[in-house]
Amino acid sequence: MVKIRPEFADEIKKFGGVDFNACYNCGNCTAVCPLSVTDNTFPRRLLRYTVLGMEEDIQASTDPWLCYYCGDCSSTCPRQANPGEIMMALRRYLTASYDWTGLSRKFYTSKKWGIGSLVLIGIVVILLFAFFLPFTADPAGLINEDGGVKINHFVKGMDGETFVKTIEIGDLVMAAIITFFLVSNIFNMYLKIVIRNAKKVKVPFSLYVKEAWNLFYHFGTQMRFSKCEGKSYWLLHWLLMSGYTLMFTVIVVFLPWFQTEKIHPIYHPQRFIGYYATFGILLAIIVWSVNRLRKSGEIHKYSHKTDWVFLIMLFLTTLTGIMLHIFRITGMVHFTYYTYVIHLAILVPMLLVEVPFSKWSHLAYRPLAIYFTNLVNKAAALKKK
Amino acid sequence: MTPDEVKYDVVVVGGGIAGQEAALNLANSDQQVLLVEKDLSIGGHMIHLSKVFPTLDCGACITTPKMSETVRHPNIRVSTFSEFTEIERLSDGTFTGLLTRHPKYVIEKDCTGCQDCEDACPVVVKDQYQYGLVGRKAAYVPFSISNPRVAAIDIENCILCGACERACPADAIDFTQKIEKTKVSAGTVIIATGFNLFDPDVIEKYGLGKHRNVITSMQMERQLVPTRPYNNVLRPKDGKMPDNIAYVLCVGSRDQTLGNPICSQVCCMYSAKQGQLLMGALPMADVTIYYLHIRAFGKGFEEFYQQSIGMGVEYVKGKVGTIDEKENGDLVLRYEDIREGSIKEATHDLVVLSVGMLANPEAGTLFMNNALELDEFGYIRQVDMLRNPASTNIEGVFVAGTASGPMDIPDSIASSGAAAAEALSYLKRKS
Amino acid sequence: MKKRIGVYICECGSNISDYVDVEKVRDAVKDEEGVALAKITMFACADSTQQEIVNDIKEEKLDGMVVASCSPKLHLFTFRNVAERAGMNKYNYVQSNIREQVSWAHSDKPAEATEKAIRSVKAAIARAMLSEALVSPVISSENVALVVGAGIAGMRTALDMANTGTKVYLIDSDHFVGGRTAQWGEIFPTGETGREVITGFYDEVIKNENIILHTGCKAVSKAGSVGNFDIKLKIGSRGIKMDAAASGDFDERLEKAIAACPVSVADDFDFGLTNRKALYRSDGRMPALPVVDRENCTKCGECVKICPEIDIQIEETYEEIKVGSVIVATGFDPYEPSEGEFGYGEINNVITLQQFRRLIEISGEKLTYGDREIKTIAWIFCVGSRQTGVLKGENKYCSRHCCTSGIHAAVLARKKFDGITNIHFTRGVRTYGKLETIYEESSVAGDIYLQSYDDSVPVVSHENGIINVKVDDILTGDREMEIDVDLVVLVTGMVPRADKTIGDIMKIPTGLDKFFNEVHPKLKPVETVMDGIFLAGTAQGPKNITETLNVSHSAAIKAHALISGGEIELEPTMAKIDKKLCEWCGKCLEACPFKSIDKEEYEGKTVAVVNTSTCKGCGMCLPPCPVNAIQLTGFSDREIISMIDALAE
Amino acid sequence: MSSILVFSTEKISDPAIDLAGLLKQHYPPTVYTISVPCSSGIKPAWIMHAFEKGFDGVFIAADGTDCPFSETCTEKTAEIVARTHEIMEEKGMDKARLRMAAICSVCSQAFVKQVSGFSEYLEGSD
Repeated sequence: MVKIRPEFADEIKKFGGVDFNACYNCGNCTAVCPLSVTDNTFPRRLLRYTVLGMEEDIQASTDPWLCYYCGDCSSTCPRQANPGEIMMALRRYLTASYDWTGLSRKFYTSKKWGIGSLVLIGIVVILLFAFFLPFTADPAGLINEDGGVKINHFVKGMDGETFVKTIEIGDLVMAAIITFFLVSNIFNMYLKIVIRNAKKVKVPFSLYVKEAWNLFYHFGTQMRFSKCEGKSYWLLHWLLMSGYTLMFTVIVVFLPWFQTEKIHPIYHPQRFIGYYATFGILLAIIVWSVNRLRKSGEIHKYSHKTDWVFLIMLFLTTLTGIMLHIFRITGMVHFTYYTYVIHLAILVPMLLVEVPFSKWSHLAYRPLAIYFTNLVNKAAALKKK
Repeated sequence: MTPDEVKYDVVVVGGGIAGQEAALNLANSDQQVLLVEKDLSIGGHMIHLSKVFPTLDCGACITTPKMSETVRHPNIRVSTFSEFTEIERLSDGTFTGLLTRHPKYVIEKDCTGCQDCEDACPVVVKDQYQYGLVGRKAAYVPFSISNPRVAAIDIENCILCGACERACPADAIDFTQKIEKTKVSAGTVIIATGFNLFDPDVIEKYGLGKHRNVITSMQMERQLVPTRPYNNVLRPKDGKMPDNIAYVLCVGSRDQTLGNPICSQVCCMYSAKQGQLLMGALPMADVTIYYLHIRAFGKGFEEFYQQSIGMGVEYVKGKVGTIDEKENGDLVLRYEDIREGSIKEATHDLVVLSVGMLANPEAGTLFMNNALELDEFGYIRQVDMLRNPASTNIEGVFVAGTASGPMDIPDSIASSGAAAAEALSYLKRKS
Repeated sequence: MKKRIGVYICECGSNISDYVDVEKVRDAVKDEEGVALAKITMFACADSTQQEIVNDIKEEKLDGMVVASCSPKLHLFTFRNVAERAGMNKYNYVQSNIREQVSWAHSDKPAEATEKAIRSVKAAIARAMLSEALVSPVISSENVALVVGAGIAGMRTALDMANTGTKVYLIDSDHFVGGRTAQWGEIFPTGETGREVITGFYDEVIKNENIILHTGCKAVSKAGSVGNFDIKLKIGSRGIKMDAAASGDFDERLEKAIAACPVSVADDFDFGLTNRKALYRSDGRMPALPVVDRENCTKCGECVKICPEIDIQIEETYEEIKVGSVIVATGFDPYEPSEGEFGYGEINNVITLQQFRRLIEISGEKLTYGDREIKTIAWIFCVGSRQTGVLKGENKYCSRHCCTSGIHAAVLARKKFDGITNIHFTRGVRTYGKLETIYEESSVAGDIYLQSYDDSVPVVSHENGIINVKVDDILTGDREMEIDVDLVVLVTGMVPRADKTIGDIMKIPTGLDKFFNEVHPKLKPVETVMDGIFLAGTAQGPKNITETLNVSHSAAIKAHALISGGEIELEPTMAKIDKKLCEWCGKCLEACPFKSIDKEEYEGKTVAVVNTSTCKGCGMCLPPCPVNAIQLTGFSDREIISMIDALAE
Repeated sequence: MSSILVFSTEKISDPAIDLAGLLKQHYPPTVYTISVPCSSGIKPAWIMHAFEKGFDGVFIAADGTDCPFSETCTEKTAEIVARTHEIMEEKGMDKARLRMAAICSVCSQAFVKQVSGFSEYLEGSD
């Protein structure tokens, strides 16, 4: 027996659900969806849960993560109830519901919290650097033999190695915070989906191991996305994802290798990786921003405020990154240093907020959802046998 | 008809069941009526139907006598293959308009409908009265129970070979006929221009035209009538007798993406009817109807729907998402079985798209000085639904039948009674 | 005896030929005595076939005609007209029903069906051989109509007929006009209120010189037939001297008199939500005069003391009228749920849709019922309709208007009051045609729809002041859903009026749904089997207001066409006395329900004679005659015997 | 198969028999119908003639209370049946070979039940 909670729908509207009440349950959306399968029928079922306020069922469901928003459901919906957008809203809602701190919900539903947190962390970053102001005064000795700025000689009296070490420690602290929140959220997700699953099955340990390859496969390729119509979308998304992941890994794990004084030749992997990532990320930002502004295609019809914050932050990060690079190789010392600070003041809050609490978290949730779905479905199949 | 002005009490535009009914009601009340039909025969959509719900009388058995009553009524003059346009309301509350008679290139009074011209004609084109299932000649009698049952030359496809002229025993073929235009004045005008069928070509995912065993309900209707083209129910691709037929409901209706959010009101019932008829025609066949909601609302409809269930018609709640063709011509329907909440794929060897009604845009183009107001769906707007449902925004112009919205036959007939009664009141008020 | 009969055997498309071997039938009858030609046609009723028959009659000099096709109820008149067009007396035409009573009835046994068809056609031929050329008597008709029921249907019909020159008696058993429509507030789709609409109609009715309106009036008996019905009206009294309203302070005194009335009864107008006095007037209802409810008045005289215009002693009067046609527009009753049906009568806050519609009319700022502010409303659809499966009841039909009406009421409630949540427990929403827009509007606004089939319906329960509704929702994979609500509205449908007297008096048959039945939904949609008696509005079956107006208009124009000419052609079927045999005993007069037998002197004896203007041709006088001196035209001994012979062959 | 002659009435029971066909409610094909205006106008002589000509049974599908002519229809039709029964008795015939029942204008099911049951009875008594 389930109690109907009509007020739940209002909450989902805050997460970006639009017009979903118009649904008359014809099932067209589910039938046209290339990803919907017998064991996981969506989006109508999830939309129905939303209308009726069946929160537990939604939280135990992986379906929103299995949807890659090709928009076929919305564009053919006879009542224009935007089933695709409800899946998007539910992804935001789920992100918030996995987050035990409650911050995610605040970031999503309150403008004050969303923007405030970013600004606050940005200020903290700037203040940390401000302690060393003014940065090394005499620019003359800070130019390399190849004409570039010595990036690691910010601070008077701190040698390059120590500087990189310091920043690296900062990086690792940030990574640890991110990891802590993300992993605990993931554990929460695991509890909701696998432990309290609707199919009431216990997943044997061997299955965890057997299905693990899926996790990596889907993380690396996002093959499910390509099942949606429009391969170019998959490619664009993949470019962004791979570029972003590469950069993240390089900065957090291989900073001394990446942030070198020496300016390597253009074909050097260090620069090559940077360019590849910049290209992928920038292309994606431009295409998506234009689409969102034009509201072209179902998936860009509705933009939640967090979608814009995300795009803008990513864009500013990339832009300051590019500027930093140009200033450095052209030997503009002060510009380089100040831009570096601004770059970090954007990058750090973006990562801290977006990765565990907001949009970026789908990087982890999507492949995990596929993994968990397989676990539950296969365990259920075993039980049936 | 002479080119001089001709006077009538009432001009009825449209000779379908609604127009005939309105004309007969007024003629029986001693009014002089001109009935204008743009097609070669009166009868509208109804004459092409097989049996009609919920009584299962054959459509022809109801319509043909009404058609002959109309044509023979001393107070009614019928003008087929004609248009009545440029209608103007005069200051005294009467109307004038232009009656345009297109040439059939056949002298109507001489033609006996023997069809010798048809045999002689070498041109074959798709037969619109059989909804393209078979062909017809360029010299042809529209359909076997047409009224008037006279031949016409389809001049657009005619190659002017003269074979029909030579074959005609009555010398009734006359290629010199011209368009005739007559100014007509009338006390009141009734618009009964009916509806257009939705064309499911625009729904790509259903593959009409691409998958040959996907047909429209009107094509099925033609396969079920006594005057049917194949004398059997066959699937078009290979002529096989189908034994597992699917009906897809709400094709073109209740769909915002197609610009028609309203329900067409008849598709559920005619599908239930065709299901019953198929059970009789192909006793071994399975019929499955995929529906959203069954709109069995009229007198005897619910009972009729229950009867179809009793006869073995299967009803599945869920809108069909896509239709794909297999190599052997069978079709795979993908849908969500709402009751079970699961996705299913079902294979059928014939799929019927139960197409809905759309407004006939013609109604809006008939008037000169006053624009006839239409509603948001393109139907003629009824301005006084709670007092005089047949009234339009132009005083003295009344609407009958599906020109004002989707309706079944009994509702059309009732609304024609309303149009006739309001027109009569209008005439009496003026006199 | 005729010699040249044309026989046409209709395939009716395939309706007949699928089961009856029509060629065999043709071969079996073509050499019968008197048969000049026997043909098979695909559609005998098609215009071209009709023309062919006309030509045959003329060219072959036929003097009799048989068409073996569908039921004569459909096409007897069609073929009689064909005969007339060809110059043959139409009563020389006989129709043999080989569709409804042969091919369809025996589609399971084609060989036997063919045999039955042969005999049936032979019987028809035998009858045609003996048929007489008759002249239909023409009677004069009163251009006067009686419209029973002054709701929206009755008023529409009355106005139409009056506007086209017919004198109309418009009667209603209630003391106020407007019927059900007057009870409703805002009406979908125009948003006008029922009261506005009815007041408009009433003003027109009062202004129209051709309409005589009697409220509190019933028809109590009917005699005569089409063109000349004799109807007796019983006109009840309002209990008010009619010129009362003229005096200046009448209103004031009346208010006091009403307050003084000690009687308080449930007000039907509000479906019992409120009470009224035995002396009452109804705000905004027409006519705007008060009424003494004679059934509940205790004749205490308190009111008369204050207001001497009130006369509780006035008796009802009777009036006899002669009318050409009767239009029955008596409307419907809302379905009254039985005790315990979805908690009705057992749980406090369970009411019907009609009560709810009154409730929103009489509510102020807040929507309250039973001292409880209403926020969450459960709407249970199809109550009293579509009673199949686990639902017990006789009403198998769909009530047509209730989905729209219920959803519209929910939308109104949401608009008019703050914070309303609507949960609809449906069995599949049937907002057909453009009415779909209200369904869409309500869902977009956030109304929640659940659906069940007839194998599992919503359950309303009540515990510690909490009303709970639950259902297995097929839209959520048959999961059991529940919600606590403040009010349950049973969306009740339409049932025929409980008061059946008008049907009994007018002899109108009812259909399977117990509503009055038309002859044929497409051919004779507002006509009853009783010539001259028509149906308008929901007396015929559930309809919304626009549909009601459509059929009311239709009934008006059909009745007008029938009686406005002043003459009506009758069937010539009548009793005929063989004066030679008759030995006046009076038994025929005794048997005749129309007293159409007179006495006459003939060759020195008293014999019976039939009054042809009042004889209806029922034949009731035939069997009692001890000397078999009476024959019925068209059903004479010779004809019947010859048919029996042919059938028994 | 036993043959039955049905006297139906034009306005009331004949529509019910039509309806039976419309709804494909089957009954024995040796049931034949002669339609008259009112069941209380059937002459016993006609019924007796049908027996003489070989009909096994005669069924009067009476108007009952729906009779458009008179509310006395039922009793008058019953009188006709009673009188015919007397004649049949005199001739030593089984009275049960004549039956009557009121069939309302939509009582197709009742009609089918009546004539089918009657037919079975007549078969059994052969």
